[in-house]
Amino acid sequence: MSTRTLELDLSTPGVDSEGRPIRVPLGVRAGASEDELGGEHMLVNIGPQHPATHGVLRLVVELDGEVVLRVIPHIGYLHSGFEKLGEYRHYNQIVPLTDRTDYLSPMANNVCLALAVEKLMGLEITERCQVLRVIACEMSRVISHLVWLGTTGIDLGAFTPFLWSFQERERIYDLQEAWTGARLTTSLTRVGGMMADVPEGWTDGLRDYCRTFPKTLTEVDTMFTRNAIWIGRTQGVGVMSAEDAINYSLSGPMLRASGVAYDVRKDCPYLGYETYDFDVPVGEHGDIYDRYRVRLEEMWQSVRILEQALDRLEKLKGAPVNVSDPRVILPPKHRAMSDMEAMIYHFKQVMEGVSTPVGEAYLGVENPKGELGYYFVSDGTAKPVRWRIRPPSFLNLAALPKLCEGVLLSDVIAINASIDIVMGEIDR
Amino acid sequence: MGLTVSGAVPEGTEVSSISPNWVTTKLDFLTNWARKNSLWPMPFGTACCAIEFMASAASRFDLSRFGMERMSFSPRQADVLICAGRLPFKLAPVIRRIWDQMPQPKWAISMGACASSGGIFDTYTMVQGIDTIIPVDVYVPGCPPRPEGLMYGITLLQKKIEGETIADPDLRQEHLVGEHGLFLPANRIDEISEPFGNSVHQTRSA
Amino acid sequence: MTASTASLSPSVAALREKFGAAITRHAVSCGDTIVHVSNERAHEALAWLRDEPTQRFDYLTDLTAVEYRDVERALEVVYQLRSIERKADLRVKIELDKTAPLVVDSVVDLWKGADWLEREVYDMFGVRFRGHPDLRRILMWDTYAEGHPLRKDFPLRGHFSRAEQTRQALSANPEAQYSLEELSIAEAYEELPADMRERLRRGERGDVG
Amino acid sequence: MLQPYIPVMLVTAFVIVNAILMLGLSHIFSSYRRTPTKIAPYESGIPVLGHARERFSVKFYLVAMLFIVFDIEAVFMIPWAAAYQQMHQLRGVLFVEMLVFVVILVVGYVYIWKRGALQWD
Repeated sequence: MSTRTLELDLSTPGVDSEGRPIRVPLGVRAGASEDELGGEHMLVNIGPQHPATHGVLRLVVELDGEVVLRVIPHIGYLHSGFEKLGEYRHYNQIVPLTDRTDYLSPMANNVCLALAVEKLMGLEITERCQVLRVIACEMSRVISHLVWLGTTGIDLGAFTPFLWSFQERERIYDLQEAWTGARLTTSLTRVGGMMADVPEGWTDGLRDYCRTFPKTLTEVDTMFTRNAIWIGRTQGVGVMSAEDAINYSLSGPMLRASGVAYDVRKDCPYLGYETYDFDVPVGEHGDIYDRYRVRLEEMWQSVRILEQALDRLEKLKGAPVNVSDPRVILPPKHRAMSDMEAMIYHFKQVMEGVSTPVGEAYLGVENPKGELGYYFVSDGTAKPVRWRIRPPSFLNLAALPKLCEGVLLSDVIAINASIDIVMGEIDR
Repeated sequence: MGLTVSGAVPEGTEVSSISPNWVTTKLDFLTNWARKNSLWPMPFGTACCAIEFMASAASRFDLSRFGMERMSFSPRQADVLICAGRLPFKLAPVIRRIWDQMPQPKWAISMGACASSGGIFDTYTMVQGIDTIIPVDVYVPGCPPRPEGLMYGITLLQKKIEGETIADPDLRQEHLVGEHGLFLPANRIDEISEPFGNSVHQTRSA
Repeated sequence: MTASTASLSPSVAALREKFGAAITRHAVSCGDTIVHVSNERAHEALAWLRDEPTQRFDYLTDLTAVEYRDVERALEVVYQLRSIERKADLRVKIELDKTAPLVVDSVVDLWKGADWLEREVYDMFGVRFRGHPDLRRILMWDTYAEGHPLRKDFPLRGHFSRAEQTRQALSANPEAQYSLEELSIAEAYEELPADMRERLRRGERGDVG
Repeated sequence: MLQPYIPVMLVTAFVIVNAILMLGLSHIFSSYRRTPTKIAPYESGIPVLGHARERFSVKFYLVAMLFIVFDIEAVFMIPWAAAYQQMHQLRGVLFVEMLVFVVILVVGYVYIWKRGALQWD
């Protein structure tokens, strides 16, 4: 953080007695003596409207010539009041809100919400629904890493991987559209089940994808991994040690690239992840190159998980997707029309939503950006008292000032790209 | 360009000083043809619509068929400001400043329900439609609009550009923020931002 | 949820034995252990939880605040802790009386990740953190004068009319876009208009308090 | 007498007319509306603080000067190479002239290298 030597009191930070802001001595790099020929420091805005900020992030960079002394991020430019809106919604109405927070992996957010509410209610979901949710999570991981790959490539000057990755994303968008009807705002899950089962022939489309997608991965691998420019720009840049990574509460590829082998799917498994065999890539230097290698390897592992999940889906051909409890999930239409009790449940659910017992539950899920956590506090009514989103990229971005001290200005762009931020989730 | 603040021009007034003759119409055709087919977008991408905007700029829905693949992130070379995504109040002065810094002729596309009307975010922090901040030419509905929807919006804008003429100075007016700090009169903004649909009785939190 | 002792985390017993009265009560909800700590000794308990070799809660998963719908119930600051080697979770809560000023000790010296989390809790709930290096609003702009949005008494669409909110947003001047630190770095103090300098001198920065 | 220069004059005339046409037409049909915000500097949509005329450290100026010196050296070589190819009988003299020129510059290059002017940070 900004190495500040002056202790500012709480009420009027930074203003001295006669009112001029206190001239804060600068955290100049250790050893660089303030020679008299040195230039004054310049304040540059890498502002909300900028191609390299992946959304509306604003970095105020304090420059000495070309060397960055301090980066002060300003966020909140996309604050949309999600958590306030959540308190005015039933649980199933919050599902459409979740895919607008992290719009790069919408299905993973829907799954996380459903799991958190089911943990709050102590509900057991069916086997087929678990496999479908694993498929949704892993597909989201692939498309989220593809966007990261494309935009980081553009930031560091390689345009073609952007087109390759978006070509592959379109193929997954077709699968998502066939399943949920929407390319991006999927609203896939409901408390206790899914909005719909996968249509006919959908699994063949996904199997075909799993077969041909690795070809693009190898192309990107040959393009980047031993590319002298890529290595020159990323190795040894933005290094984060393991202890700092834990202390800064980083999560996901940022944490694993620094050598901490912590993955929520392995450490506190959910959705039956312990029964799938996949391994977790862990870097050792914690620089941008390791984050790239970790994310690339994670895409290979996701394809492996998808294949295993598809085999299980074949075995669970006719199994039910939704929980059979009518108080939670809308009963099937023919029963609702014929049987009186189902109609009452149907009516009660639509009008008053699903009410949850008093209590609170926090559930962390391994999202592509890191550990996404939903913390629900409920007072027995159908609308949560508090809906807290634990945003992984918010905490990963908080480490940016530490990573960018003393680097060159162009490295700030590379480090910011390597953190893989999505502003909808950071600003909520 | 954009909506003139004073509303509809009263009937019977002299619209433009130069009557359209052979020279101006041919010149109009030439400039409009050039402007229409080389619209350089300023992608003001904030949220989910920005991802759909990137998808429409990528190789499958290729925006360069309309001559729009040159994304200009600086307002100085931009022709059309595409606000792709929701606009919080903290970003309102930024979009206003960028719109003012774009040279004439300039147009604005409001992509997505959140940019056009605040969408599902009827909250304390969301601008209920960017037309209360900047003049907008084409509204593209959808959440997010499919790339085909955005392209339909772009073709509508191109038709609008075809109908323009150089002789009419009123088209290229700069609609600045008034001295009382608002772009539209206050009652007009309240009328536009009025909650509608099920947003009206959503404030029951228990 | 029945307070099944089976899933009660062993840390509760260790905490009770170490801090005694400071641990007001503990509970189990949906399988997670919750410990309520008194405000005075909270920082000490959290430091102990992090540094104690048997506990080693070295990862701060989340820091947030919860305000309940019934007015007399206290506002809670919630720390979600995790020990990475022991794969154990613990939720520590501090209850703050809403009538008294909401001030809590900052834990930025224990976990660096808490820096932005605390700024967000201050921005959204108005809870001040003693000892935080740079307590400013993080999501709303600095001169946001409508208060703290996530409080239950804050209406969903904000206090002012939409036109007033638009006017306030459009008239945001440099002082709302830059922090005091950046103003001093750019030596731009002379360029700011007189009324803004006056407001800066009085330290009144849109802080409804 | 002016016969060999006609093509050159034609090209210059075309260039001048073209430039005037483009600038003139775009000036006539452009609708430039000067407003205070439009002429303000653009910094990603945020009002700019401070001024751009900061004092820079001297190493940027040094690199610029060195570049100019060695760039002009390359510029002088081009006409020399063209002349060298056509002059068949004087090749030895031309070669020695350019050799002296290059050696003088190499001495300068070695000097600044040893003085560490090329050391960047």
